[in-house]
Amino acid sequence: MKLYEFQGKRLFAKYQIPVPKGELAENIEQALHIASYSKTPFVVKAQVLTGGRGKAGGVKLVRSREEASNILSSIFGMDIKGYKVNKVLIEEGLEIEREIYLSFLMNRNSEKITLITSGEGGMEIETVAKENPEAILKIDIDPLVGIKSYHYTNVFEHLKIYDKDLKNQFKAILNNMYRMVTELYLNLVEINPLVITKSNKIIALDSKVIVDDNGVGFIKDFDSFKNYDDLTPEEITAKANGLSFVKLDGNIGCIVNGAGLAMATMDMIKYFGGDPANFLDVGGSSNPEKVINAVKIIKRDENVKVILFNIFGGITRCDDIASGIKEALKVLDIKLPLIIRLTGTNEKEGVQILNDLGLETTTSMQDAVKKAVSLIGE
Amino acid sequence: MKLYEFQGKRLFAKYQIPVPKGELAENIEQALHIASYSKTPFVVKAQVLTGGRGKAGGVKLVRSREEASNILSSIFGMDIKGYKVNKVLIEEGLEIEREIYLSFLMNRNSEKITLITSGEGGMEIETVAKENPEAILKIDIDPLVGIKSYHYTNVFEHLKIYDKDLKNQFKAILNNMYRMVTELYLNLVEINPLVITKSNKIIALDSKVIVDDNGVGFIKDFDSFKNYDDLTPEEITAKANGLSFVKLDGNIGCIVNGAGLAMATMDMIKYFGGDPANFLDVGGSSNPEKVINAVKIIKRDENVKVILFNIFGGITRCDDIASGIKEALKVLDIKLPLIIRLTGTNEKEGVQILNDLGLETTTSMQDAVKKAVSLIGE
Amino acid sequence: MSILLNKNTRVIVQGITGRDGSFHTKMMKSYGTKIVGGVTPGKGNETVEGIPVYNTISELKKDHGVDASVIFVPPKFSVDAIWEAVEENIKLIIVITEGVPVNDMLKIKNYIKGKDITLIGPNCPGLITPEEAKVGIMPGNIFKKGNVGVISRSGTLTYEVVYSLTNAGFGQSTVVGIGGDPIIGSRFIDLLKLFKDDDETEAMVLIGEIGGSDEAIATEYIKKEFNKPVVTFIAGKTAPKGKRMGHAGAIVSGQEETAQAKIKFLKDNNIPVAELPQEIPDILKKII
Amino acid sequence: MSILLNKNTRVIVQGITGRDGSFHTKMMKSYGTKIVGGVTPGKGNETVEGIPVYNTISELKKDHGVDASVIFVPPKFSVDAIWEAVEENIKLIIVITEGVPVNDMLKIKNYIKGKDITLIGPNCPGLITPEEAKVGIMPGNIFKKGNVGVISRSGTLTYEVVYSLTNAGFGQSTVVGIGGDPIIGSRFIDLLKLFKDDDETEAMVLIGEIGGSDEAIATEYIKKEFNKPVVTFIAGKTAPKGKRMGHAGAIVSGQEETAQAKIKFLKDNNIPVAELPQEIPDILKKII
Repeated sequence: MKLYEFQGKRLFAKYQIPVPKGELAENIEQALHIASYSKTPFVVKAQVLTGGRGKAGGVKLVRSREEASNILSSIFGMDIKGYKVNKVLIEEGLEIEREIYLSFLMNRNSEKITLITSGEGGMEIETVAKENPEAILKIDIDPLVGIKSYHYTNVFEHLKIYDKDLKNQFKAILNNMYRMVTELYLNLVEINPLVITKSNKIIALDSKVIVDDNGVGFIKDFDSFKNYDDLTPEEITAKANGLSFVKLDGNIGCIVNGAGLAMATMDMIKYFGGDPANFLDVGGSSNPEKVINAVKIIKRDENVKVILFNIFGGITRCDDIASGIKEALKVLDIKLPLIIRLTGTNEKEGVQILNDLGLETTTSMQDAVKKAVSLIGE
Repeated sequence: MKLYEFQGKRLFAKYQIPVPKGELAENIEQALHIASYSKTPFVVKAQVLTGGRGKAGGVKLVRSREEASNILSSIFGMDIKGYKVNKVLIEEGLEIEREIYLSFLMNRNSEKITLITSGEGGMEIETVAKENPEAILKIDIDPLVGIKSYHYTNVFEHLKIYDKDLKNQFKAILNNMYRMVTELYLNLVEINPLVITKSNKIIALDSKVIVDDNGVGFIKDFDSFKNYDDLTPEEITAKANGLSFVKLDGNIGCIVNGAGLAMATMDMIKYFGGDPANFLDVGGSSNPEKVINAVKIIKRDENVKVILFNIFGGITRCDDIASGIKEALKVLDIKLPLIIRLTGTNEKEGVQILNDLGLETTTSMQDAVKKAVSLIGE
Repeated sequence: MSILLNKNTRVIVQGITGRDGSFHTKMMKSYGTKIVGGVTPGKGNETVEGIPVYNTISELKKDHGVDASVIFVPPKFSVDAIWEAVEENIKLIIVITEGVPVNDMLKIKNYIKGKDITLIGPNCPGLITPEEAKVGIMPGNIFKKGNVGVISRSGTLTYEVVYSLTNAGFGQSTVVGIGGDPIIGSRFIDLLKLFKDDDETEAMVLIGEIGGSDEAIATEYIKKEFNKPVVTFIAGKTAPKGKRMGHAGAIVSGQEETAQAKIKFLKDNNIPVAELPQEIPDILKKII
Repeated sequence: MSILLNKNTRVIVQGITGRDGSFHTKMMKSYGTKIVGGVTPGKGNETVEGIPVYNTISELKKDHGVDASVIFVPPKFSVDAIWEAVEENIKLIIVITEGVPVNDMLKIKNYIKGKDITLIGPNCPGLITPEEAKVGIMPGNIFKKGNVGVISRSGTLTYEVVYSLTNAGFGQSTVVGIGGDPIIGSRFIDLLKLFKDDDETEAMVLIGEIGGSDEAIATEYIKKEFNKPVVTFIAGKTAPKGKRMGHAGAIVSGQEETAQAKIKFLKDNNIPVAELPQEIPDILKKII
């Protein structure tokens, strides 16, 4: 789960990581009110769950009260990479001496918690990695050991921070970010830029926080933070119904049991010249309700011209899936052709149910996929 | 460093481990005052840094206010295994249903933190270990893993605790004791007995806390707790001067550099028929002041008839020790014979200094020890 | 031979009294797996499918020797269950549970490094040595004893591949589903090392997918040290970047994590990659 | 041969700019130890005895290969210094510092179990391979190259014994002071295993003392697996129970921790125990 900048900063404040003074506005009236008493210059920052808002004009400096109204109206409602802006953060302006990149990451390759820092703050770390890799310091921290003084020392040497007061501020930030990562089940906490102001204060100017989906439920802090704003309505419905769903641009709707098989199904559609409309994993359960919900979600997509079921029964029982299809046909108005591949546990019973409805089935994945593709071709 | 029961209980309270309501009295007037408003029955417990005070009459139940004065006067000033009672803890009486033994120990053999529990609370664990070893459950906890739910489950099964409310209270206590051990650098935290009252509350009736001497300095909690009440005046002086000193019953005072060599010296004295008066390690430093302090401490013991120096120079330089002896002879009125073994780093220079004072030396430990023993024999 | 598991392996089930735990205990037992006991705190003295239940592994071990544990405990309690198995020094631990926090897996993974413990999963279907024993949730009937080892990051896709193998006459030595999470107990390379020394295994099938670098690490290892024929399949060629495809670990975070990049790296190192899962037996026929 | 240390071992000194660190750097260097660098945070770019100082081991490793580190850092900073050496994967770490909390040592000790790291100390004099290299604070001049291995829980008592050995013509292969703390990186048994495989070592001297069970564990090991003659000495026969005799670990907490009990156990297992340190060479002469 991605958090908004303002949510990340609320967590920072809780973990004693300094952030600029700021307020959230959830509509333009609120924003204008906050602007009316905020000391200029201040900064207006669109709150969207994607990067690149700066380039898109979603971050603006307001130099005088007079400018505020125009700037705020330009930002509210703006579309940034498909995300509509309906929240802004209004923050004090800071006099910046230096910008630093700092993050902690659950690193699946090294299997450690990786601290990443660079003197080139404000730039995307991937860009720095390409253009100036030696500007980046990566330190793998073993979660059994934790963050230690020599890690700090390496960071300070890399960033050439020698001032004692700055070191102490920085140590506290490193330590608190590390605590955040481990206590809040974060996959990533990134501050870019972390700024040193002209008055020698270190402040987190931005926040990017990604919470481990497996950890979200364990942490009270996130109860008020849960949002699906980075998901499409279909993805939200799917999630709520225990389905994994990702929308694609094609026209063959897929309902598959198992994520690997679902990907392989999409790939095979493409291989035979077709275009998958989605990734959808109904999971290992045999609840017919899941099939109905899966069909519902796929039907919403007007591009879809055919629905392909690819079921390899293991834990999932073929007869349960067949019953689900039967129910769906009853409850929903399905005009699309259904191509059904059924094999594995209780295959015979499942096939019988479908044949009784006049539906054909196959045991071959390849046959089913080819047939779906050929139907589109017609 | 051993803590008093009342000190341990203050830490318990801080760590949310329930203790009886109680107050400390540091003299009899205070104690009588507390007794005057305490609800009877209450318990008076002598505060001494040794076990076995119960048998010695240092723990008494006061059933009525009238008894208080007699009982308090009997306890104050009492001698328990050489410790004089000058503090008592006055605690509410509890209606006890069950007594349990519970401790966490830094275990040098298993190299783990060992949880020990037994249903036979109130008895010394060593006694239970001998008489009814299967009553004891020991669980080694890896400090990298910490205390986990299956540890709790094993404890509950062993103690046959099935009541949900009791389990929850017990879990909190286990968890908090474990935190104490790791956060406060404890070598041992023991609650014996941990009682379950008739109203189903779990309460720590006693406390035994031993802090790692190497950790004491790192923990603010102990600033007010430091005490040397379990040391003799000589041992306190030695400690303050950076010397390791343990008093024994013999008459040959020993000044040695290194703990192992000091023990070997004592053992050799015994082997040749003598009796060491002390263990004393001047350590690796070459500060002449240490020699003076060492001689001072040994001189206080009237049993001592001869002082034996056994110095194997390594880091310690023989000439520094010799200068120390020279100083000591100047500053202190030393009537005792000195037997001096000097060898190793700067041996020649050291021997010269002492010969110039008319003192003989030897390079052989055995010769020195034999000579010391023979001097006593005369 | 085979790796890790055979009919003599003494298996316990953590979370045996749960819905999934009890169902699969029945299935495993009927497949021939030697299940000696189960663990559910607070349910000691019960039985499931005739198998005795204990409150803790420590209690269980007083009555039974244990070689492996399979964990069906729900996410909230799964972390302690894994730690319990690790601290009780069980040599083979298979975690079926989906939803174990990455954070905790990271600690556990670092803890078992250098220890003589093989952890499989979490979020995996388990492993099977056909016609001997299975530990997990795989449908036993599609497997057949033979000489092809299989390691897979997926569940049903594994069944699809195994089904093709069996139909084409290729039995399996051992099939391991390593799980779809970003941090897993055993990666391709860890198990390849075991298959390398297994006399019964003559060829390997690896089923990979988008996300992470395990396929690349395995490629390097195969090139340098693995001396048996290997066929691979990589799922997710049509997966969009940045989207999680069901498995927590199936997400493309960088160019080298795409299916295309992995396939290219394999081919560049002369390891055949099947275009379709069903092609795997054909390729095997050619290279064995 | 010898164990752990020879003249080619590349050693670094953590805490090189301190009083003890710099003094012993000079002594070690003049003995012949190959000291490649030192570490003191904030003192990078300085030099001590001509040896370059770095802020961290990570920086140092960019310029030098490292085989061993000796730690002279004061107690307050020693724990992080040990972790740093461990995390930088230095294979031999010698901690001279006295006063490291037991708590932290317990964590470190459990962490390095199963890893290819040998930790010696804390609160120890270090180790020496005579006429090759020394790492620690031992006075080099009393040692002589030879075929007797020595492991000791003590400092000066070791010198006493080595002095007798050298005078009696028994040179030493390697002498290790394992330290006087309750939790130490290497116990008798760990080093005996290394000496067992060392061709140069023909006999062993173990110097034990009161407290703990390391001597008993070593006794069991010697009886079962150690195939070279061993002579022992146990200090503390006259030590009273419950009193700490200088070393944090030299305290009798139970009957089996007394010198008498340890001596009896050794003798019952036919391992000779010297009554006096100076007797050790005589016994060696008889049993070699």
